[in-house]
Amino acid sequence: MSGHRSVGRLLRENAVILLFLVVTVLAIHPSGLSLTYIGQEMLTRLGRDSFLVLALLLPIYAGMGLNFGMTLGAMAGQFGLILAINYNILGVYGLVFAALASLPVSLVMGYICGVVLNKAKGREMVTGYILAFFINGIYQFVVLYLMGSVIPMHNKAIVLSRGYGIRNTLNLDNVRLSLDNLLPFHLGVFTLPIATYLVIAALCVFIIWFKKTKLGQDMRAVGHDMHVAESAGVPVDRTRIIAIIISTVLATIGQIIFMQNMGNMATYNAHDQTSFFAVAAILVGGASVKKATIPNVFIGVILLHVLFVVSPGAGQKLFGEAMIGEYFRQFIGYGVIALSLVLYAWRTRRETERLREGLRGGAQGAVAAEGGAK
Amino acid sequence: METTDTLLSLQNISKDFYGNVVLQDVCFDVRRGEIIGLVGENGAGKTTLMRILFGMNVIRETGGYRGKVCIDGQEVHFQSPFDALDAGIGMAHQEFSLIPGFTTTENIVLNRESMRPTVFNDVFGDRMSVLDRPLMKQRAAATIAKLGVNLDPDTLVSEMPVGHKQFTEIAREINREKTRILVLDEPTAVLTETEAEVLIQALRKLAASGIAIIFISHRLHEVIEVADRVVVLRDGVIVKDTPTEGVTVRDIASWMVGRQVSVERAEEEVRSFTEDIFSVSRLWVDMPGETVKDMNFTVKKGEIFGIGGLAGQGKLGIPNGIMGLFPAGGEVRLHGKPVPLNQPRLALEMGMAFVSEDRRGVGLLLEESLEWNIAFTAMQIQDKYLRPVLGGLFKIRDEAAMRDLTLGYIDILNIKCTSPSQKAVELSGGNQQKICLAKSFAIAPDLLFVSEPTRGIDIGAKRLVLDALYKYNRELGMTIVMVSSELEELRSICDRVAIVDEGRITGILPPTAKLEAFGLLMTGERVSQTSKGSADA
Amino acid sequence: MNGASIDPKVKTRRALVRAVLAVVYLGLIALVFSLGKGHTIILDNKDSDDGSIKALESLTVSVDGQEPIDLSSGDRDMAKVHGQGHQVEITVKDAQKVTHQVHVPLGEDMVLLSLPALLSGAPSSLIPFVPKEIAAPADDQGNNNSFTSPDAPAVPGAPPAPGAPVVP
Amino acid sequence: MRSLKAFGAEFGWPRIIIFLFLVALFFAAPTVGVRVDASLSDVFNRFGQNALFVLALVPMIQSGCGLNFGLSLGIIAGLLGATLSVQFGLHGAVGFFGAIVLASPFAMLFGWLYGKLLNKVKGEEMTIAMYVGFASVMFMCIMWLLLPYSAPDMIWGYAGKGLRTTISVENYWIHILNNFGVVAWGPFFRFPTGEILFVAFAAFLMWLFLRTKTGTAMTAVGSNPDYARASGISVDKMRIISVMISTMLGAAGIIVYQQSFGFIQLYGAPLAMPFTAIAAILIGGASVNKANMLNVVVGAFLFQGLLTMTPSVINSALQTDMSEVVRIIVSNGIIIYALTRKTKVTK
Repeated sequence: MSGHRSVGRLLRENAVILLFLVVTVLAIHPSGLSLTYIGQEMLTRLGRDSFLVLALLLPIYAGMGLNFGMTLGAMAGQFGLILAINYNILGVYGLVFAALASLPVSLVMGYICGVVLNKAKGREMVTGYILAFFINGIYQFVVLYLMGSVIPMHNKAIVLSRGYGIRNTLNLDNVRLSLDNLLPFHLGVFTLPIATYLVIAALCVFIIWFKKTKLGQDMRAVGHDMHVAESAGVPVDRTRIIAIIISTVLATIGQIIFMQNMGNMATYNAHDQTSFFAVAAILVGGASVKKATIPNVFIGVILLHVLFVVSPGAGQKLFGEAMIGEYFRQFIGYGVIALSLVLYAWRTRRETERLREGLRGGAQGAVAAEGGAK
Repeated sequence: METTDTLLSLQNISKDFYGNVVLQDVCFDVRRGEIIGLVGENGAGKTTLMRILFGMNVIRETGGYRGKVCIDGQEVHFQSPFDALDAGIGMAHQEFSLIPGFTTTENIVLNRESMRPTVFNDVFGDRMSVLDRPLMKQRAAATIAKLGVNLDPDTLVSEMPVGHKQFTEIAREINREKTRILVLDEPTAVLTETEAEVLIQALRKLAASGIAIIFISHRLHEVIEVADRVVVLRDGVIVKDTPTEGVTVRDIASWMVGRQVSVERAEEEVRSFTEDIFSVSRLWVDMPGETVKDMNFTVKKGEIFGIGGLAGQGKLGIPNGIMGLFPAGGEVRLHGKPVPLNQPRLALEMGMAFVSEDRRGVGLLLEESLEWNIAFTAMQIQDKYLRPVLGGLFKIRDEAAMRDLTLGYIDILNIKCTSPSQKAVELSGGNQQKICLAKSFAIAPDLLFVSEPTRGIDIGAKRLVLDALYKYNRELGMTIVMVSSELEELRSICDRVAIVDEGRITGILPPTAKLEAFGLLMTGERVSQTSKGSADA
Repeated sequence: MNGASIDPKVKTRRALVRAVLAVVYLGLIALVFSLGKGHTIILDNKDSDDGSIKALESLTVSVDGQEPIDLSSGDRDMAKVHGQGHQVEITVKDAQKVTHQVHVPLGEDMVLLSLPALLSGAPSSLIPFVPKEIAAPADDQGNNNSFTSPDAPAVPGAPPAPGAPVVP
Repeated sequence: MRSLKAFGAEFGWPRIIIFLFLVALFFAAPTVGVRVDASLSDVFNRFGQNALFVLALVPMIQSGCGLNFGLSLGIIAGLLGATLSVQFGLHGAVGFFGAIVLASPFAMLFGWLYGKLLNKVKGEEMTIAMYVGFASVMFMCIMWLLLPYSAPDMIWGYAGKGLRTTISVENYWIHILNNFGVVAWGPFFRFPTGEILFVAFAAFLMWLFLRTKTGTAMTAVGSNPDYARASGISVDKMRIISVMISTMLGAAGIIVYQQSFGFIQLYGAPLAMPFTAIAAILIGGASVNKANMLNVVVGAFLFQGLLTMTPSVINSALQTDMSEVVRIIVSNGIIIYALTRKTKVTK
């Protein structure tokens, strides 16, 4: 571990996050947004997104990479919300109801996802991603065709005029901000969604505690080396499934929190980008496919969203096209994911290379020694 | 330690893989607190024996075994390694099964962690208990103490010297309250002299505490040093089972490699060659597990040059390095012209060919037809088996020519297959090996490297493969460098046999030399005699 | 390990705990439902159909301490509430405030509360109310573009057409 | 009975089911008043439109790079070619082939870079390819707005700059292939001879290529990289070649698609296309590391058939548009099926 190399390593390991900082800082000024505004946005978005991003942690611990399958959870959450709106249940009660109602669904979803991913070991990420599309099809089938025809809908106002299928955008007035404003709190010019923060804090505590449990330890073992864990008698597949189930359930709750903050829901598209934003966030926060921490989550959410907030303005200012900022943040999102996946894959290869180099060095050394002797 | 109560006894264990006998009527007992040194050449059956002992699946999948395994006098039938563990048998593997990201403690108590139940146990089951890390650390420390080595319970395995990994591995096995029998497969292979010393002390300590140890090793002086009794396996038969008092390394070596009946030398005439064709000097190869450190030798035109030695000593590294499959350096000359290293294509183009020891991994396109497997290299290197189409615009595969070629070799080497278009994966080991040979013959090399040509194929096929090599050498004057762990087959067809130990050639002998001579070179005793000859005096 | 061999006592206890938990789960849903269910109370100050009860000239009413509403005779207004039990405070001009408890049945979205009836303590002051026709807002197929033509298939993760805002 | 089972296991039940489903649709068509000939002509047309994309997947599957989720890169190159050809006001056959010619340098460049990248991340190709594809599409979205295109047919009228989301090739090279030697039969049936011929030709070239020395080496690389290396093949080079070919076919594919569809779709449009192509080849019986011409043709035909028939038949039967949902479920279902097969993960 000679000095300069470790510095270089440090830089390489945080390449993503550093790059991102630079871009963001550069974009802040042209956007022409006030820091207070950005600050308030951050406080809001921390509450809105953190829970979803935290849902990614366990599968990473279990060595299953980034759980693109979390979208399944998001869909379950929306299902619950639809029911809450349907029965016209107001406020926090509505949220709790949605969460409870969608629990069984997300458990099943999580189980399915876990089983499928176990069949695709080594390709979890791409499989999870496609699985999300697949389930999306089923979700649409249920919501767009069964609801109102097979599943009786109590509240006609949310059903399409053709008599079945839910409208494309749902108004969540009944539950809007009900959690964020549960414990209103003002700090100078800022308003903080304390209740939401408390829920998130609770989740963090849970995760920290969970890592101390036997199950958490098993997950780490499986994540580090499936075969060793297997040979030590850890039920690998089962553990992986559990990790995914928990992640899915968390995603469900996360989506509900997300939606209550947004205040209305694009019934058929809201979940499309859930995993995209969550994954981008955690990666921007400095996590990798194999390693992630709670700080990564919060750093990531803040960094990513500062950029998202400022980019349209910046785009407008720099190119005279607001859409450019719009596309730019999409580009950044996908780009970051691609980049850090590449860096990770590339780094692991480098790492093995390095180890072998060492071996070879030894060999050469021996040769040199012999040479000297001769 | 004069204890007589028998802990484990193996009675008339026999095992064959599809008619290929690897163990025959193996019997021996292990007593409480006794250290058994189990030695034998590669393929002598040590591994298989241990697999049987551990009830590994491979054994059942390949038709089980005959004979009895008894513990405390009762016969046992292990369905899985876990049963063996529960019965108190622990094994420390050659390649570590540790989790690098975990600490010593976590590895030692892996999946046997001490836990405190929580309220959630009743809801989600025992795995919701919280780890009791202090207690875990205590247990680990206790175990380490029992082993009598100094290991920090909190260092990550990934940051340990290899020796400590070995200790951790052993500690994990003896941490099981039940463990009474401990199997160590090549525990010292990766250790430095001093580490090995420490380990041996540790083992003595364990034995004293009543644990029986089966110590598998190639370092014979260590075996003599640590073991109470030495059991020598050869071709699946126990040729010797004797207390170590008064036994010398030389004795064991000769028992190990003693003449086998499987293959015998065709004719005793000694050929002499003049012209050098191939020379290697100061070659190093970075092949994991087979590192070549400083290799020097020359091969004469028309001879069969054998390279022997025990596993992991680097003999396999030689052809793999020269053919550019693993990073290598040094000076290699063919016909006096320097061979560019690390570039397989150029090596092939210079007229060398290589039959890899890793048949399924490197040697074959398992999912493709025999035609492909045999013709591919020739096609790529020498543009054979291509025909022009669209008025010479493209050149495409000449399926007909490939078929003829394949049929030719199927006939010459009498390869058993349904048709030339059969998939390689469907062939038996022996026939797959013949395909690999055919692939190399097809490019008519001046110099052919053959690595472990008979590994994992049955006696009959061995004979055929060796004959094929012999034939090509005699009839086409093809120079052959044959690398093998099986001394006898080297002696049966080679003109000279070099023995490799720890990445260097320890000596080159005529095939007719005395067995002990080979045995000693193999176990690197030439080195250790000078350094610490006391061991075997 | 892994709960493979646990003694039957523990087993039964766990079965019990889990059963209880299931019940709690259902109970919780029911509770949240009843507490959170939104109702619209239509407060009206009209003569009863049979004319037995006369509307009051003017009164002020407030439900669960919400913004007080003034109703003169023949007026009608409504209050949105959730849960079932509610406090209705009525102040008939220059008389002092009277407070009544009303209990809205769980199933009903809208109930009509006749204040005069309530004041006169008549039994049927609270009756279910069925709206004539809720004007259904027009469908908003707009954002749906991504899955209408197979030539531009929906791919979740695909960005919306230019102009449409993205989620965050 | 068990032979049927074996056949099913070997060919894959999902494929059989889809096939039977499609057949059923064709039989059901007349009963719900859908003209079979019209549908057939539609199927052929869409087959021609999409077959090249499916074909483009073959080289990378063969060379062990897996399913090319990054096909969008090729499509982008194609879009550049198409827009440039319109920009230069090229018409008719010149316009069409001009577009392909203009596209190919981009395709080669992108393919080369993309290939180099994939070589750095062996084993993780598919996930990374997908996101590289997405990212570059979004990047091009920005470019479409910024690049100095000026042909009035293409740019937003009001802004006077920036390309439109969809650009009609009506006055340039619409149906240039479809109408070449088109066979009309009755009022509804049109056989897009030119398009099909073009596809057939491309497929033939691919067939030929896979039999050349290089093509053989490529297949060997996919089948066992170590063997290939031991036989003196540069694995990385072969993989790059396969990626470049795939990318160039993607470019040509989108242009063929446009001349038939009549519009150049920019911005988000390329995002979805790799997925449909992948679903098609998998339905055709390909696996993650083996594919042949038969898989391409069968797959493209089955999948496009499905996409054509489900809307018309199901909708007129159930009086509702289920086609989209069916498409999503079928196409992604088949991809999942393929990904969860027991195949060795590429080294």
